[in-house]
Amino acid sequence: MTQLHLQNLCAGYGGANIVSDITLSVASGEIVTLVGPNGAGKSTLLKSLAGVARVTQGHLTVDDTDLIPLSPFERATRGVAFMPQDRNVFRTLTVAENLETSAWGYDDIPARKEEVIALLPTLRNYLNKTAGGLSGGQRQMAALGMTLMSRPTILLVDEPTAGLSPNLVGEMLDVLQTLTRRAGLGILIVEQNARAALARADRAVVLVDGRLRRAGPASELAAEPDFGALFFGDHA
Amino acid sequence: RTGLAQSAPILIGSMTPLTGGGGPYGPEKSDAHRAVVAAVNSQGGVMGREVRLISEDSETNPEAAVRAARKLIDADKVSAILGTWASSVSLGIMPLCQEANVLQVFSGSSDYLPDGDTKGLIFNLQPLNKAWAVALADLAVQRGFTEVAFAGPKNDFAASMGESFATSMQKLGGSIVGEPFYYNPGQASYRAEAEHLIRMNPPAIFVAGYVTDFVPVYRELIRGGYTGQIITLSFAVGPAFKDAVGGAADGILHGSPVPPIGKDSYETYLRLVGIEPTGQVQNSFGCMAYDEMNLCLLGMEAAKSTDSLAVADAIRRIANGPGERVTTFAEGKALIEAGTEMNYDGASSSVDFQENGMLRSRDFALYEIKDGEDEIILTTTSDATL
Amino acid sequence: MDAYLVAILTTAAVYVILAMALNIQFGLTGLMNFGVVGFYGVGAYTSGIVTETLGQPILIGMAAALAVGGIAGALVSLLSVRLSGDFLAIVTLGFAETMRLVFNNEDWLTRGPRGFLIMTRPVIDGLGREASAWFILGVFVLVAVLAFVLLNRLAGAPFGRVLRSIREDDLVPATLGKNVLAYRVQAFMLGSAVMALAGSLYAHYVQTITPDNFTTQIAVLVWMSLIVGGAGNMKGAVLGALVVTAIYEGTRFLAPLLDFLTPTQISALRFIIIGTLLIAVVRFRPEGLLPERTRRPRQAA
Amino acid sequence: MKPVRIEVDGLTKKLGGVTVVNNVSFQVETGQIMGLIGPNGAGKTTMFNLISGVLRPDGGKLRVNGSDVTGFPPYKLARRGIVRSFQLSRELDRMSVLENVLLAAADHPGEHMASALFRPGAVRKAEARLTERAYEMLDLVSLTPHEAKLAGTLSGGQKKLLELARALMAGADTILLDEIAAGVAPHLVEEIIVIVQKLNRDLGKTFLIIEHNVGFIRALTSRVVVMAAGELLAEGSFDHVSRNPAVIDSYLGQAA
Amino acid sequence: MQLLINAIASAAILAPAAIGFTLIFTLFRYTNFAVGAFMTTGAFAAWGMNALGLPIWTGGIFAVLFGAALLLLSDRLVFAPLRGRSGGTLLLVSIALSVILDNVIRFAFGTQIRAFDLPLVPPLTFAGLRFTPETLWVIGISVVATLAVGALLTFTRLGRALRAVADNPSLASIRGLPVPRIEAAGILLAGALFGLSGTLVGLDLAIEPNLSLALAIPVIAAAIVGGLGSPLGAALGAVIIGLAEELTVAFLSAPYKGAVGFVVIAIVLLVRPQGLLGRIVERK
Ligand SMILES: Nc1ncnc2c1ncn2[C@@H]1O[C@H](COP(=O)(O)OP(=O)(O)OP(=O)(O)O)[C@@H](O)[C@H]1O
Ligand SMILES: Nc1ncnc2c1ncn2[C@@H]1O[C@H](COP(=O)(O)OP(=O)(O)OP(=O)(O)O)[C@@H](O)[C@H]1O
Ligand SMILES: [Mg+2]
Ligand SMILES: [Mg+2]
Repeated sequence: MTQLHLQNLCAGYGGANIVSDITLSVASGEIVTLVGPNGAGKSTLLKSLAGVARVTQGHLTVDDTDLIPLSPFERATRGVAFMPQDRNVFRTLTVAENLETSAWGYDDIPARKEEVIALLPTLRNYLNKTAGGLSGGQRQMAALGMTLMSRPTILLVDEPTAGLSPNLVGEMLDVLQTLTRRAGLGILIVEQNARAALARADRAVVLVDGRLRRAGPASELAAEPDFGALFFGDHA
Repeated sequence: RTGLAQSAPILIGSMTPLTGGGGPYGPEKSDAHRAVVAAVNSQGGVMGREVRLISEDSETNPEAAVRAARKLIDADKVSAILGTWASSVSLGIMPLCQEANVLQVFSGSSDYLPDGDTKGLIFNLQPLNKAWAVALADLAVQRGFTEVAFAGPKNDFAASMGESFATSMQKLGGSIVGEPFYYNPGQASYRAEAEHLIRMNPPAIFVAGYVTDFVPVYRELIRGGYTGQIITLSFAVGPAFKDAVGGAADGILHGSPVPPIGKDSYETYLRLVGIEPTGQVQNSFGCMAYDEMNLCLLGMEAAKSTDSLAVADAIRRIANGPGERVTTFAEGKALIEAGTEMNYDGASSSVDFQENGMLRSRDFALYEIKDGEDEIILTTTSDATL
Repeated sequence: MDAYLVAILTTAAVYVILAMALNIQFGLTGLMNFGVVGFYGVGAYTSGIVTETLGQPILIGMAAALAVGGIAGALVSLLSVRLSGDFLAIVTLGFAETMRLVFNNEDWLTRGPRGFLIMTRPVIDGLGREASAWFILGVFVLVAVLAFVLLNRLAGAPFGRVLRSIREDDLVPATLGKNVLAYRVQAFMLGSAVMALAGSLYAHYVQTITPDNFTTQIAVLVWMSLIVGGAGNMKGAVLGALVVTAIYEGTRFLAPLLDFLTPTQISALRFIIIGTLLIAVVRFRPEGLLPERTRRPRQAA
Repeated sequence: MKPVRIEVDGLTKKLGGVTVVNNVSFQVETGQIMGLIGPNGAGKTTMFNLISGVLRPDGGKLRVNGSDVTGFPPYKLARRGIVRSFQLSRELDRMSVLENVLLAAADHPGEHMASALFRPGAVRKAEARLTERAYEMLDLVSLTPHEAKLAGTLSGGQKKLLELARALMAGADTILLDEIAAGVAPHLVEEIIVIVQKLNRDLGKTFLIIEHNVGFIRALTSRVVVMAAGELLAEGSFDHVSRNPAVIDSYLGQAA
Repeated sequence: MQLLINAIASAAILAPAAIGFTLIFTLFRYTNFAVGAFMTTGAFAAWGMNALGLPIWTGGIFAVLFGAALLLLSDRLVFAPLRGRSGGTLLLVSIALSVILDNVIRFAFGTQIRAFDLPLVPPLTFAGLRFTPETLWVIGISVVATLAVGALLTFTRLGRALRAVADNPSLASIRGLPVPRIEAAGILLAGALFGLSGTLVGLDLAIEPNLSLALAIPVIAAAIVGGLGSPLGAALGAVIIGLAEELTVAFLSAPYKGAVGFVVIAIVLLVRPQGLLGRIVERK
């Protein structure tokens, strides 16, 4: 039972804080969805958990390990995996090499690769393509695949379904849900495709202007009418 | 200091090639300047004033040299700039020196050196290009080589030497093989150039390079299997060359103005800079620098002034004689005090100038390297006033 | 000392002009022209040939330098269609080296290694040594100021904005209807013409030019000026050229403190210090002394 | 039938040894809002690259208003009124958001060297006018508060919005939008729908839109082209093609 | 034929350095103009050992270790704090570093030309073709080094990781790669190659503090012609440049040899902008 815990966390780039005073936890086996308007600081929050943006105040732990002093790579080796929103594949490597490289330090790379391909079967169609030549959706798939290669315990994913064709959106979210059930993964997911994401989430949090505005069971939030207007685009 | 008068020191600029293409030769020149000045100061200076030497690096590059000369002339207010080596540098700073009436004493060989001087303010301790070509052609023919290929870097020293050498060979009934062959100096490898020469297959090749290009060219010629005679210039085959190629140096013929090996003034110079004479060609440019400084300081002492025109006149008198032979500043100073005429006889040559500040004539010699030693085999005189 | 400062400022003015020209090419457009010295040399020789060989007045020499520099720049810039970044740097470096070889080997035109003597000077007759030095400095500063005003105006105009967008990602301006190649050629031509003009001034100032006057070293100094000052910022280019000249010249005055070393060592140490200072400046001010600022146009009324 | 604005006639493109667009033909009529949909890797973005001149076709013809523009470079097509956005946003990192938008202005006198140098007055006036317009565009996509930031520091969704603002600023009469809504918050997506409809209705602008957001396509487009595996799969109104089993199978899935 | 052999001999000297250069370029996206200075330093390191009376091969090994250590040190002091800066800035910093290295050598050893303690001997002749023992050694060592490094980069985990780090260091770190260690491995490898090339320079050419630029240019040219990022391309590029130079001297004009490398680059890149064996990389 792993738990990612944030306590009064503030983070940003350079001097200024983009997100402030975030208290939140993600435990094994649950999906927490993070929604909010563009520029709210969602990506910044995930980056600060992965070690790419700077934490200025507060606490950040996985179980009892303090993550703040650790480099991104050390956080990764402690089971925290992060899929960034953009620039999330190595463009000069083939998809297969992208996957292989993402399991640095493990000696069962082929097995892991097979496991990931079994979860995301469309990857097989372009395994030997250079990632720089992938289409937008293919790239997202490859990026998620890479993230899963390290068999993480905590998964931070930033808009994984952006650019996926409609039939794959559900499939990808289902894969994530399966992983929480089967492998006890804890997932923090940022999505603009809020309806689909909330449908599979246990809890949801709303980030506006760098602060947490709402938090609660996903189904409850999804049922609120003003929430729907803002985050589902109910008129479209 | 040894009781020098409190009056203002005499400022002399020493601008030598410490970096760039002349790098191998600059240090010996600046050492010579320093040594003479130290000696003169310890004997009471010039006109009782201390001589202060200000050194700058010409970087063997006229752009850098002009900047350095600006500093020497305008910030330090030197009376003379000595020691420039590449002709492009000597020529490059000449307009500044002319404008500011600064004396230039240097060693360079471009035939165009006299052109930039309108005031009689330059003195050159090295024979010009033409003189070298005439002498070396003569030596080659005397040695039985009537067919010689010419190769040299395309720089201000060798640029026109090919033609001059060809003309001189013709006058002597010989000829050069093919066209004069120029290469671009400063390259890392000269394999292609050597290959080209080897394929011309001449009985002898005259390579008119400096040590930095001659070493690699020579190495490639030997390693390419060239078995003919190689003739070159003595300053290319100094100790650094012999160190670099070891025993393979044997058999090279090289020529230069008769270095005053064994001559008292030359040995005085060597000892002054802390070198034991070996009877070999050593510091061919350092001995010129020694003369540059002696002439300049003696000229000032004799003119009782640092005014460059007066000093230049004095230098012409001192260098060309007639008068009692002197070889050091101290001897000259004694004569000046006694009011006796003198004739300076230098470490690099007898130092007699034409009106334009170029050397009047010089004896040239041909040497052969045997067991790593230079052996003199022939001499000739090249009258540079022709 | 006055005269020395005048001389150094005169040289600095030449470097200021060169750095501003490079700023148009590299600072704004991102074109890595390492052949600065090629255009500079072309300008110097053109002006020399026009005034000495052809006997024309100095203004014609300068105009010819501008023109020939611009044409050479246009030709070289056509390479930038296919070459970007470091590749262009190497090819332009090659252009400069080729020009140096031309100066060195085409004796009929340039008098080869022996050097080209230039008697025409940018002064009015009858001035004494000191007065002409000041006069020349005045002429150079005037040209530099004029170049600054014009180039700075261009950099600040929408023209400069297009150039900077090409530097960032040339596909974006292209899909927005900007003829990227034409802009590259214009930027390159303009910069090269100004570099050639600087060469012309320099030639008439030093009066003897040889191929060795146009070695890569000078391109390096100009690049240092721009990077130290702040690429993209015209004022930075000016400041950088002054700072680099100050470092280069100032280090000369260390020599008397180092009397215990040989002259070779003093010279080597001077270059070590210059290199270290430059690295230190870049290390602590990576965007240069005056970084490029994104201009916020005045709020429309 | 309205005049044809863009005619894609048998376009073919190979990339990395694979034919990724294979003999595709369709037409976009003037004043139409048309959708281009299809599964990931179908070749939609590649089609945009062909239409905007970023890639040269290996076969086939491209016509704009009836004249052949095959192989034209991007700037020429842009000058014929075709502007596009990029799926993977390409902001100019070291320029401000406002400058990113201002750059898109067509026919800015200050972009010519001569007028920039010698007619500063006219340039300043044009700049003021266009700056005002640029702010309008930024307002449309809610980026005004961020106008002074370097574009490289925007958030993912903001970069997409900047792409849109830039495409609109160009004032072109045909606008190609490549997944402009992906990563954009739902309430802004709705606003985008309104903006596109308004531009189409009031100014008669033509749109060609790639989008995986089915609601977006349904709300906006009068006709869609469906691509799959580099080929044209179906064509017609969205409701029509969404009943096509091949389209459902390869693309829509349960979302249909 | 002899020309080809000569070209290969020249290329053999440059190839390891060109590979090292291309490695640094792909890892950090900048042109390290100090290659020439690193080679010169390597040559002096090997010469220094040789002058102390040690055999040349120990000098060579020392130069390789020395080169690796020196490049790592210079990276720590100079380049690491400037990661991610523009290519122009880094190129310039590398030139400043080159000036420093050259002058440190000049400060310590003076400006004289030097050579290894090796007898200068006429060539051996096979079938009308001339070889010297040194050229054979140089070619042999160079080919082995090129193939070994090429294999390392193409087939091993480290090679893949190096390419990943080169592509996107931030992502590499996120994906759990120990980026500083991988970078250090790349730097050490490149530095060792510089040291090796320096030793070969000493074996075959001359040792002089003035040669840095003359060495740097053909090395960079070879790497670019071959296609940055491709070790075999760098070796191939070196042969092509060498051959073009030989042909120029033989048939055109010797003084213009210095321009040939550039003309070859311009032509090759105009036809194939990514270099002979390079691959196109989209920027975003
Ligand atoms: N530069 C390239 N090199 C090689 N293959 C490429 C390149 N660009 C695209 N492809 C391939 O071409 C196909 C079509 O790609 P494209 O980007 O056009 O798809 P798309 O329809 O836009 O997909 P998506 O909806 O995922 O964005 C894909 O299989 C992709 O891998
Ligand atoms: N590298 C950076 N430097 C400075 N500011 C940044 C940087 N990256 C992002 N920001 C700013 O931080 C704010 C939050 O950005 P962030 O990417 O976290 O938003 P987000 O919630 O993920 O938005 P979106 O849904 O659009 O992806 C934005 O206003 C953005 O301008
Ligand atoms: Mg985001
Ligand atoms: Mg796409």
